[in-house]
Amino acid sequence: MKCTVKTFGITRDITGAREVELEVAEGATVHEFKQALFKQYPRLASLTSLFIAVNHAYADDGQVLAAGDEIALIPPVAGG
Amino acid sequence: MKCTVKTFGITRDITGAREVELEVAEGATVHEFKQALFKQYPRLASLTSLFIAVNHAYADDGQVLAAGDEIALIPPVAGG
Amino acid sequence: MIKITPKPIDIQKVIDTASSLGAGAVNVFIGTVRNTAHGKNVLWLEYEAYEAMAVAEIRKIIDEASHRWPLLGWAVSHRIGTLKPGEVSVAIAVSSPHRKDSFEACQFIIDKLKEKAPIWKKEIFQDGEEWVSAQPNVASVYN
Amino acid sequence: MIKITPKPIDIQKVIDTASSLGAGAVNVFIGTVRNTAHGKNVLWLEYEAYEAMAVAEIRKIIDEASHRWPLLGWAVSHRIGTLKPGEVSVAIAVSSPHRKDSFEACQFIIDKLKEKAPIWKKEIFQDGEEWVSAQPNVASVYN
Repeated sequence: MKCTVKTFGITRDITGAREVELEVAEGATVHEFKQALFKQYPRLASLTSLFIAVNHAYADDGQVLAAGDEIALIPPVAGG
Repeated sequence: MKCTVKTFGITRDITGAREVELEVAEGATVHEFKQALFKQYPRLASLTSLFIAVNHAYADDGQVLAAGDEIALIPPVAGG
Repeated sequence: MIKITPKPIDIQKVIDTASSLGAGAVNVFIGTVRNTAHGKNVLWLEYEAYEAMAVAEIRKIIDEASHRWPLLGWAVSHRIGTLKPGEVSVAIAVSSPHRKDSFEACQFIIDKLKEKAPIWKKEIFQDGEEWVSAQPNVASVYN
Repeated sequence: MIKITPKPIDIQKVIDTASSLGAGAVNVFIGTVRNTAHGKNVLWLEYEAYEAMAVAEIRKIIDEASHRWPLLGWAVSHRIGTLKPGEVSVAIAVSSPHRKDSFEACQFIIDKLKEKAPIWKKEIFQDGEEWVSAQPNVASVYN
């Protein structure tokens, strides 16, 4: 399935876009999603950390993605 | 010597005045001052605490009073 | 800035006075009049201060806080006179490069101010009034 | 009130929103832009947020704080966009009956917000720029 992925902070600079598209298998986990992501954008693997948000919440590696999920890349946060 | 003593809070209610006069010996200590004070105003002895301020600072019982010192009664404080 | 004032406290001014371009953090403590005490409705409070000594004691507290934490700015304003529930009785602001210091220093200052500053308050209830903390085991002195 | 806004933060409004007639204490944390980082002058910062998720994460933090401390009111406002040194990036206010709880809860909220809220900042220096904390052992990425 095709995921539309929001990017923020340094992940937007690395990918060069506010949203990128990534092809993963139906029923892929967040872990599998990240593997596909790092293959497409190797520089993302060099970040201090990279979390995946699904529907506005932090997702565990084991969470299964569904079509229509709002997916976002969360590089190290620095609010405040 | 005659001391002029400022009163605050409940000590003003007890003494009934913003300033009271108290006669103590030349070279009297704060401890001796308090004894004379309690004799003149016994209800002051019932307070939770009573500190004496001399020239805008808390005074120890052993501090010697001098003519012209600014003396004040400091009942339990409750600022903030 | 150390201020004892009968006028309403301008909190933004307290904050601005404490702020600094080198600071990443400002912590502000605001004391407000509660509408109840000892389970009774508070109509209003009367605050009074021994002003010259209060300023001197607060200055000592600030000096001690400045030695213990890397403060870049600070301000303390304490109101006196008649205050209704909800009104601000005290505002303290401190700034520091990092936030932990600002929290610790601000808490130290209000704790010490309450312990040392010669300021008093009388609670006025429907059925009486009481100088707060003045007498042991007396719920309301002037009932 | 949880607000992510490109406009200057109205601190008095944050405080008023958090205040309560039953509260004796309001603690306020204000984050401000420092004029230096890594020993270099900061020209300005660019803040950005994943807004819907930031609001959701801050709400979880407030819920947890409300369970741990007896809060009577609270407000969080975080600014995004371009901020110069001295400007306010975040303001958090909480009120509680007694002061210790207000300090602890406010510190908890800012600590967790910095850990969890999806908000990023880029420091702009004379000679480069850097997304804060994004990469290990990289002093400035885009020199």
